[in-house]
Amino acid sequence: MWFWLLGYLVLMAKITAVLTAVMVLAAYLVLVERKLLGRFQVRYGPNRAGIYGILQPVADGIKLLLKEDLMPEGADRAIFLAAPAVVAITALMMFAVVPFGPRLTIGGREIPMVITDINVGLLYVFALSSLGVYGVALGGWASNSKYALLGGIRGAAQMISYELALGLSIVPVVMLAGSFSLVDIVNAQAGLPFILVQPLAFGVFLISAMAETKRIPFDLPEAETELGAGYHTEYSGMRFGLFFLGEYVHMQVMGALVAVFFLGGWRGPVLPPPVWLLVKIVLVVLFMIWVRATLPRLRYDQLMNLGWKVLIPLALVNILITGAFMAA
Amino acid sequence: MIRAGIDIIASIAAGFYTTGRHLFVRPFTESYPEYKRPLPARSRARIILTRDPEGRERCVACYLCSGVCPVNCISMQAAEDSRGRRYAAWFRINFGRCIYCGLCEQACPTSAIQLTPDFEHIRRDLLDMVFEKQDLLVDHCGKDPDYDFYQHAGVVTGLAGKGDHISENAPVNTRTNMP
Amino acid sequence: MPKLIIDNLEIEVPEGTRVIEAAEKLGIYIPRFCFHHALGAVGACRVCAVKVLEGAVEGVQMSCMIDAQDGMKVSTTDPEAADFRRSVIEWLMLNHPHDCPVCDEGGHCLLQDLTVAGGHSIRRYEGGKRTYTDQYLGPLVQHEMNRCIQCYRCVRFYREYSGYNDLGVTGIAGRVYFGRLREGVLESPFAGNLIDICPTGVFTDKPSRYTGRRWDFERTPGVCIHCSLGCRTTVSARYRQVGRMEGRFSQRVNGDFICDRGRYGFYYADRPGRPRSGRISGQTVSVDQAVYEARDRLQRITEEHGPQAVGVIGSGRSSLQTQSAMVHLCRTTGWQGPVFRNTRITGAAADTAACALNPENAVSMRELETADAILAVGADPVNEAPVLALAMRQAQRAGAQITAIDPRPLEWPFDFEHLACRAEEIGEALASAAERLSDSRRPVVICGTEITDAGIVLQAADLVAGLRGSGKTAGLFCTLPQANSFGAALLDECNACAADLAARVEAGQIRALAVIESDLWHDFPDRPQLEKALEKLDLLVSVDFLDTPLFEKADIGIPSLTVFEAGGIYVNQEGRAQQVRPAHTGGLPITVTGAGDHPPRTFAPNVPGRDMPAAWVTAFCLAGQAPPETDAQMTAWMRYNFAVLSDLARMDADGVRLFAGGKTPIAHEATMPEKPEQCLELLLAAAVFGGEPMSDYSQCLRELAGLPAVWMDRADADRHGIAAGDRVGLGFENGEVSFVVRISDHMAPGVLVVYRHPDIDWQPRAGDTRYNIREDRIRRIEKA
Amino acid sequence: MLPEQIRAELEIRIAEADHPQELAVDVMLAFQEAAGYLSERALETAAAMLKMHSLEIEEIATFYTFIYREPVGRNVIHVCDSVICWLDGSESLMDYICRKLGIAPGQTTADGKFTLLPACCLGYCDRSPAMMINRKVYGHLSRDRIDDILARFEREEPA
Repeated sequence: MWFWLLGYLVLMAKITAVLTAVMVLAAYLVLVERKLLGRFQVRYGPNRAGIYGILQPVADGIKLLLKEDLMPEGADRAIFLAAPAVVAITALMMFAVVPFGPRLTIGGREIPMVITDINVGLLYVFALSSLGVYGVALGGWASNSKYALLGGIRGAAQMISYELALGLSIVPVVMLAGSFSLVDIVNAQAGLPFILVQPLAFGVFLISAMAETKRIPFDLPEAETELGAGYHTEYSGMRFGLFFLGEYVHMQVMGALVAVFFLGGWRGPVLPPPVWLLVKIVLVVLFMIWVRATLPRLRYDQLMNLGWKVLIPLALVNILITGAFMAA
Repeated sequence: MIRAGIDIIASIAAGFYTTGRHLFVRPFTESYPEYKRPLPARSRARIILTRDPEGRERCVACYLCSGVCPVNCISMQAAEDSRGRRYAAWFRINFGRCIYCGLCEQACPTSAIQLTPDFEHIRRDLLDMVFEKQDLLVDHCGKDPDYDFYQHAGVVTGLAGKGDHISENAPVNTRTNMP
Repeated sequence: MPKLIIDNLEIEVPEGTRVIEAAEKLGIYIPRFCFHHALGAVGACRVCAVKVLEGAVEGVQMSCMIDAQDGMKVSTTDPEAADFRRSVIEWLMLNHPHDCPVCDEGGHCLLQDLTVAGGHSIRRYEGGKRTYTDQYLGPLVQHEMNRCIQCYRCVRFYREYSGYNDLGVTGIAGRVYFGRLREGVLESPFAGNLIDICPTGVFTDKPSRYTGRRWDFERTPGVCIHCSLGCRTTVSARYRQVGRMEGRFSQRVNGDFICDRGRYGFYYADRPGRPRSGRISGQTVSVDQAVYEARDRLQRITEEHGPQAVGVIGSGRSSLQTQSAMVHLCRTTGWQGPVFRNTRITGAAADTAACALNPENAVSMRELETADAILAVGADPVNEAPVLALAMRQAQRAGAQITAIDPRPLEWPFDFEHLACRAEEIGEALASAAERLSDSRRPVVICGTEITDAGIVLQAADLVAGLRGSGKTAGLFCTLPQANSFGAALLDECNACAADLAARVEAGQIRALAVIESDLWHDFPDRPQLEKALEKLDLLVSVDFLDTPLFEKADIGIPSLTVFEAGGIYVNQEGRAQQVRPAHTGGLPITVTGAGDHPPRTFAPNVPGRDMPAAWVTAFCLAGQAPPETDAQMTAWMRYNFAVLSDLARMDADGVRLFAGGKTPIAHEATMPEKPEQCLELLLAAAVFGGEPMSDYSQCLRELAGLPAVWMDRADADRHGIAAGDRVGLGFENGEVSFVVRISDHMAPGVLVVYRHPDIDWQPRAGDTRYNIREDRIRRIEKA
Repeated sequence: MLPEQIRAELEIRIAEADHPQELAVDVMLAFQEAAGYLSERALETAAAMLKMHSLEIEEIATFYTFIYREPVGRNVIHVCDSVICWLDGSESLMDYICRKLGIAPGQTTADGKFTLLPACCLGYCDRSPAMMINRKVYGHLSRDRIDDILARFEREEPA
């Protein structure tokens, strides 16, 4: 009984720590993105709230909280209200299986530095990632707006196209690690991070991850120039904030997955493991921002071409090659 | 095909290089409230009603500015003063609607309505953006300091009679004995 | 029928058609200043130049001056012609004062249009501009000669078309001047048309000076309701206020022109004193409250004393909608009426005139212009229906012989023979003058209803029937007292007049009166009788859009809408029902609702004053019924409920002719008693400016009405030692009224004529428009 | 205003005419004969005689060069300034007369003796340059001849 309670407390502590870190990081990622984009474009970015704009996320948050929560006429109320939460929650839940350090032994008890280590962690991640698109598709549909509807449909189509490449690109990693558990995958990279073994898989995974997060150059569901703001055109206030949060948490998740699958997860010299994981996540996210500053948005047919005709075949070929090597 | 692939990767990499290099360029943004760039006189912002060189209202309420305004933000009522001058009894610009296109200034035959570089006239209450004539009238000639419509147009105003305007002859006498 | 080619398009036109008109038929608009289809061509402006490529005269020609000929080939776009036109514009602009911003014509100026269209923007000539001194031309027309381009349209209209001589063209060469000999009020009651006809801003509208631009006005086709002719107008409204009225071309009714009464009579619609809210015993209440109060109290009186105790009085100035709603009101409640006429004599004359008209003998004004002989009986078109005088002048210019039988000192702008006789002698004179029409082929008899009685109208109708019987295309043209008197005649069911109701009030049979859009106080001839009757009433309800004295006296006052707000159907004197569309929404004008001198700064969801209902809506409410919701439903309702209005379904742009079809007019009494010895007959007659209830509210027209005057025959005046310009007092039972004396050589002896005047607030105790005054009651007050 | 005899004569002619208007110029000239020019009162009187609107009289009067609506001197000199006379030097002759009389065209000498006016064409092209004084035309003008003619008027009417 006592042990059970203790385990529960430890779990809560881990969840709290991870959630706090993820949320704070998401908020500041926005600032970092805006600042970086500014510098990429030879301007300052936000610099009015606090020194170097350090309070900008707080200001944004307050603004979003205070804004009027609009509901379009003819909207499907329940779905319209639920959609942003779906996006945010699925993104947050994915962190449950990301390991952020080796097992700690305190008082003879082993505490895994992961919220929960399930043996199908990888499938869990992909499942949640797929669920997240429900928020987009339903939010777009429930808005009763043609822009939002188009954005939602694009989101769903894009998810189907890239989910496949994303999954297939990870198969060689699973083949090498021999497990679906993320903890095992990290452990399998004790010697060599998989990026060196599987550069092709890394490339395909990174591109697919960006498409999965609906970031430039794959932001067709919200393509401002065509659709206003796509699936969240009709959202305002904190509901829009949840979509926003979901996107940035998703970025972190993808960063974490790249780190876990290809960069050796929390492994690294000198620094404590969670810091290493954090560094790797931030590196991936920074790269995503750089991409955003550099590449223009793809056309919709180009997006589909890339997914179906390039990335999936590449991933399949990669599986074949990996399998051949392993068999040899 | 490999060549093409290399080309693609190279060009993308070039793009990344360019954006990446910009990270280390000093931004040339001007910080607005701290530094206000002097704007050219032709800049189109807050609208004023100017006066003629003698200090009288230039506007004759001809309705051309309101007629040409694409957003219908100008309205007025013409009237006649005791000396026969046509003027605007009331003149109103709804700056909440104005898009500062400057067509009114182009249409104005008397140089009365002019756009100024003063773009800092935001109000918190929308109704405060509705300017009446007294808010619009200034006490100078604006960009066209010498022009006086009533010196040119041959209408009797109490200031000038028939034949008193620029390039006018004295009124004809129909009963003259001259052929 | 010559066939010619203009700009590669072939067209066949009647012989004598000018090239400019032929082009217009093809939809090619050739620029013009001096050419006007009503005035013809003079070739003064030179701007209609075209190039004749093939034909009798080749080269650049004035298209208004050459007749279309067979085999002619014309180009309007030839560079030579276009260049010519460009030069014309440039020289016409040499002396232009460049004052378009302060010119009221700006925005609908032909000169401005063509100057812009021709691309002329810089005055290359550096010499001085010729200037002129302007003249004061009265309260209606503003003169600005500097803008003149010498197209002569004004003089051609004023002199040739309308027949007045006090505007002309003096000087020669560079001094040609269009104006009067000396400053002064233009004499013609058609002077306002100068504004429409001037292609530039020489003549502009004075009362509406500087009030707005053409493009800012909501322009609606309208119909004039200031006399029975129903001339077409264009109503220009802005800020919920009528700003300007113009003539509108009509092939059937008025042609191009309207009179000044119609042009400037609309100011009643937005005068400050106009009733805008309900009134109960002098207290201002909401309109709804007043309507419900009136309904309840009328209901109570009906319950207590029976439906016979309520009378309903209307007038000929209401729309057909209002009149039919009133008939419906009386049908459902059993109330007395509605009566649309004040007295039996003129009422019966008007009714008879309307009923005497049938599809065969009715002529429109445009048909009248082609008559070759006209006999006017007791009609004074200049004063009663001014545009009719214009039509008669066109007939006279084309060679028609015009004869007038009338006691009044007629001053018509054309040659006519005046058989002056007293009102009761008109019948005999008509009988003897009938043979004057025997040589003509298209004679028209014009019959007035102002001073005649039903007998004369019938006599005139019989004359026309006889002429038709002898194979002539004879026509009958009756003028009626008010814009919709014809409609009243069609709908009238009760065979009574206001005088009858007043008698019943006096007898105590009627206890409540509902007076809808009628001003008994001013129009009823017998003031003392009316006063007595009003005192006996338990309840007086007045529904009106004018602040008439009766409205002030009423126990319950309910405002109604003007024709500009409610629209309606009006039936003119030839039975032509014409639809009028509302020109603007109801409610207080924006200039009134605003604080001080500008419109309000805040927005109100409800426009103040918009809750006023049209009079016909009120009539339905008084009957306790829901009115039809839309105008279209109301028209359908009228067609369904009144057989005589069923033809309204065929109404088009020209309107539709309605006829009484064998309806019996209200019975007429014997005419006036014989004139006693030592008496002069005083005749109250219509005046062009004054006496018409709505236009009397126009300040500018009041200025033109002058002083109240009495006209005397020279022999009568000499007998009394009275000279023109003297002031005399006429003693009536209810006091003495003073007049300026005017003397005429060509009016009936033994008759005094007083033209209605807004300042005469007196009604002689008399049967109608005629009154016998003893000679010793004429007193000279002041010598001229 | 008008000599009684002339007036009576005119009235008979007006009564006999089909349209009184056709005598408008004759009537105006008769008034002008009597008073030198057509005054406002003369205009009104003429209009009344002819049963025309006074504006109609004014229109004709201002149209014709030889009907004067403004006061003139006792002798009116019209110097032709049409093309032929101009070719033959009418401009300098006009100047000469101006200097001689001390007035500009359109003006009257201070003593009221002469009024100098240009004329569009006198129809004396064969004897150009020409001028007309009191309805009598003098052709082949030169400075000497002008001196002679004006001197004759001076003599006939001592100041």
